[in-house]
Amino acid sequence: MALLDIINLKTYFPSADGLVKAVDAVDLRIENGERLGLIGETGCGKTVLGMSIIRLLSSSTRIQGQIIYKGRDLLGLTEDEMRLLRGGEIAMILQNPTTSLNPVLKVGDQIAEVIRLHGGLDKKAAKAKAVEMLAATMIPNPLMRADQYPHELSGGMKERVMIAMGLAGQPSFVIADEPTRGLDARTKAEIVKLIRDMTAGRSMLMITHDLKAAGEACDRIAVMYAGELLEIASAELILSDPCHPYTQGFVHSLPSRGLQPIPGSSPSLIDPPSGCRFHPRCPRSMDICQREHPPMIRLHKGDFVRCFLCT
Amino acid sequence: MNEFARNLSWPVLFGLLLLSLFMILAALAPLIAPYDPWEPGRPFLPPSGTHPFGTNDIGQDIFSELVFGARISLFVGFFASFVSVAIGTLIGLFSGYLRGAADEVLMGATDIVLIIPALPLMIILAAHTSPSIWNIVIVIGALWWTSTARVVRSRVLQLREMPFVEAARGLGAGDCYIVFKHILPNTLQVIMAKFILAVAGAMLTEASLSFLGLGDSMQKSWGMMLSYAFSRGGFINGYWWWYLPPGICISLAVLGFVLIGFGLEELNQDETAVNPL
Amino acid sequence: MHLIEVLDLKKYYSTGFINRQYTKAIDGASFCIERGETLGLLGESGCGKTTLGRLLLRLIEPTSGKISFDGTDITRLSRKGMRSLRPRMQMIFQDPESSLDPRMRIRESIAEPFKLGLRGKMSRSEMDENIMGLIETVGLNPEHLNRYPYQLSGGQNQRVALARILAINPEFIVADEPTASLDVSVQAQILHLMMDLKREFGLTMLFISHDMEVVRHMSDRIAFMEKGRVVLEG
Amino acid sequence: MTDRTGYLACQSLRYAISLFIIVTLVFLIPRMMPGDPFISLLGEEVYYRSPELVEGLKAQYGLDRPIAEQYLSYLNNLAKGNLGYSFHYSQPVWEVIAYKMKWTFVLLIPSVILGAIFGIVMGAAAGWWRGSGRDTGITSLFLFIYSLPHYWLAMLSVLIFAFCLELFPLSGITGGGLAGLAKLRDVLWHMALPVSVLTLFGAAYNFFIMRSSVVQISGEGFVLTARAKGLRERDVLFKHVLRNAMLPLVTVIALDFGFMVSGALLVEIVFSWGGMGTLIYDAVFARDYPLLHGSFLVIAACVLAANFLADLLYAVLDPRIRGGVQA
Repeated sequence: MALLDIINLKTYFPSADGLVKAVDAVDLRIENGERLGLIGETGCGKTVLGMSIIRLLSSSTRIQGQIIYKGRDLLGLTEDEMRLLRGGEIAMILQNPTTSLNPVLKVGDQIAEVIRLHGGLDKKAAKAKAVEMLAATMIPNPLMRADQYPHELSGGMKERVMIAMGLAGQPSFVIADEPTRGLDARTKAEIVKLIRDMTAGRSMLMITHDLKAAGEACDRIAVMYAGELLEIASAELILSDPCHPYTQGFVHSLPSRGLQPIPGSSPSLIDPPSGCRFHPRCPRSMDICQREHPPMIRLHKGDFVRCFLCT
Repeated sequence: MNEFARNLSWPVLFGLLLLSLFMILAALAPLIAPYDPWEPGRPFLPPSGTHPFGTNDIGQDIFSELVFGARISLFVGFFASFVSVAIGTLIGLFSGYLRGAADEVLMGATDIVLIIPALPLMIILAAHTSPSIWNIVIVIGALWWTSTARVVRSRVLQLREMPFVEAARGLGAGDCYIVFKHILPNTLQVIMAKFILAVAGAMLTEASLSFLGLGDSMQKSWGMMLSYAFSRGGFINGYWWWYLPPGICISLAVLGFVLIGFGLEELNQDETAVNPL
Repeated sequence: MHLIEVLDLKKYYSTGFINRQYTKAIDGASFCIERGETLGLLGESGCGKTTLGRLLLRLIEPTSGKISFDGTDITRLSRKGMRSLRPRMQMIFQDPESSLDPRMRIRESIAEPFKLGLRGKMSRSEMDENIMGLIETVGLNPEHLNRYPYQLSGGQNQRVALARILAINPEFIVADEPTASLDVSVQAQILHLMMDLKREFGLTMLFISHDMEVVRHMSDRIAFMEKGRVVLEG
Repeated sequence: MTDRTGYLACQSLRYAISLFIIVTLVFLIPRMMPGDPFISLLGEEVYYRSPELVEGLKAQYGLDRPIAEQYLSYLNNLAKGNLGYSFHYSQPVWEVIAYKMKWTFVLLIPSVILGAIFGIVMGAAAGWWRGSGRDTGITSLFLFIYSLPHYWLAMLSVLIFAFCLELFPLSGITGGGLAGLAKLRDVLWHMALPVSVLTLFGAAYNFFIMRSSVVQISGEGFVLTARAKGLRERDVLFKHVLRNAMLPLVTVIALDFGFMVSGALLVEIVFSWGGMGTLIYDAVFARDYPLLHGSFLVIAACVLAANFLADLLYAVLDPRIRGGVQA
């Protein structure tokens, strides 16, 4: 049985210009011990999808569908039941460590807070465990770092603290939101390796716009575009031979793969294009793509694609 | 239009309503007031059909005093606020834009003025000058600018580091052009909120100074009415119609400004708030 | 011929009120850029590459050293002399939205160089004609002109910034990680546009980035920067 | 550590300069204002009633000497605690003030503390539940209080609670003729109304600062992190939001002390509370300038001291100053 099964998830929220359909009928399954990368461009709804799972969206958001986690529908839980899962069962590593860490608390205490909450340890033991967690992130001199405040750490170190904090509650499932954003090449490579090592044996959803990082840290990759998933396949397949024209375009726009741009710009989530949402920008668009919304087609063992060309 | 309508939250709307009420009162004072507010008559008359709010110790009609008082109180409020916000804006702009030594001196001065207890100093200044409405405007203006200066400065410091200001400098534009074309327009929103709140503060301060006997006895402001009601026995003898109406007027007029200012600041805060997504 | 020549450039920052400490942001940089060439400047965050870009345009003052632009030592120029030279050198910033005045419509932002008289006296209709030409060059629609920066996407704003720079018609451009905040597909669009513009207008460029692959695509020569020093030039 | 010392040195210097400027202002204002400066220095009462006394006093105070010399002797007198002589009270200014100041503090200190607590609690609640019915209710109430002139609310409270309901005394500090515990109880009973009025104003002031601070902090990323950890809402508020909101409040409460002094002066007058307020009120009517100057100096010194203490406290509390980096 899958660890997480998202069925027909719709997350809409009102805005001044209309209803934003940030996540529109998404189906996604994550197996036990599987690490899935969720790839997409800014504003395609990938962060909202992560926030929908851990239910940290503002109260004006409307969520429909089912998120079955270990047999329970998360959307049916009360706020208190959900809270007990957060940080312990399901952890989220939020994006931008500079704003996501509390500026007036020592980083060691911020990590220990999770351990005390979900590990039932006393204050001293939790602090010791927090230092252990920091050591596991390969931060130099963890004992000293634990007693420092966020502003005393570099960007890369703060990201390590975020990772230590996310994993401190021994979660079965981790959602990591853009863990490599804003880091330079060397630090990025180190953080990706760290994430891969530290999530071994756990399940993970890694939200990122960095295809290279996702390819290195994840087993499978799901590609999101304008609120819906377009393709799900193993990481190697997505990187080497993707089927969907958008994924192809995305891969080819990487500087290392030719820097070939996809023409046009991402559509609005309020009023997405008819038919296939990618058709206005698609180099291989056909008549049917304008008229009909392509269904998600299962290719073989867990690979899916939403394109008329790939049948 | 849509955007404008969205800005009108309930505090702003209610504030504008109160404000327009008092503006009309002030503008049409000679038409609304039944009597000349200076004309003496029978003293201490309680409210009646001929004198809706009764009369004071020398028989002046309190309702007429109130109507004309709106002019003075609003005038002092607006002008003192204008003076203080103008000073504060200039100091904040210079300090934030020039930085360095100019900033240290100006902000040092601001910090000093900020911690000097304002009312006691105003009392001394007012006690040494002849009581006139202009002196009150100047005294309030000269001591109320600190918070504007601080807010404007921190906004300017933020703005001058923004790439678009650097880009403007890259065009070869001069400092004046940059300050007035790029920095000031982006600061107006906070200045506006400060201005509105300063009007409220100035009206309250005028009332306090008048109450202490430092007001302009040649002008009928609400503060002066309260001052007389208190010092000439209206309060002790329980002539409530003498001291309640001017107090209510000050409170409501100030409330109008405070509501608008509060609404604007909430709006500014919403704009700077982090998007939850 | 060298358009830019940098000789032993240094920029130190001092911190601390009582115990003065110096941070060496740029510690002796020397290099040149040929006319029409793109020099890629590669380095990790905090190595001083942004500081170097700003120094070249004298948006900040160097501690010591020499920067020649077209034979003139700009570190010696007066404020006034510098102001007249500024339009010939421009900068593209990392965050496109904040590089445009949030209170100005796109049209005003692009028109600003014309209004400041950088391209000589111009009638209203000439200005409109020029603006239309520019937005077409950078791939925007006329409908974008009446919007504000916050109403456009990052890629669109970066196009506006490029249009504005073209309106100024500079010879030298410092591009400071112009695509670092953009998505890969948009990054590819903007970089292609920049390469086209460079070719069409014969621009000289310093292209700053931390992405090796991007710098390789964009540059004729690459310089590496580490801890305030330009270490290798190839 | 050195940076903290540096910070404190800077602050000390700032307060020293402030004090110096205040002292100099008091010296200069009467001498710069139009009209005969002797009126301003000796008070109208003396000046008009006994011209021969004025001549003697001029010589005695050295008012006929050059201004620099006057300034030095003024500073010298201040250093000795000599604030001048009040002819209205026929007493040295310092002695008058020292007695009255005590009673102002009796009103002020409980009001500042209660106002801070009340305002912070309500502000935190309103900010945390921003936009809810609770927030609208509490905020409207404080907007209204904020808009009332201090002394007018005092008059209203006398009208309602003393005149009409006869729950509290009309005015004064004590009914007199009492001693010991009975006197203390009587004073507390007399204090109830003025302290309540002042507390409301202190609370309103702190309320808005706290509310907007909590609103702002609630939108920060680390609050989301705290929720993602599985913390209870109560713990998110207390351990993360308030911890960040409380810090700047230390300085705010100190500044607030300055505003509260002004408020207390006005409220005292209404309640005929024999403190600095009534003193200044009488001094204004008698144009007793030496007393006015002295009062201002003493009040300003107290406010400076409060702010200085707050800055010291802030330096101890904020890790960003403690660590050396000023954010």
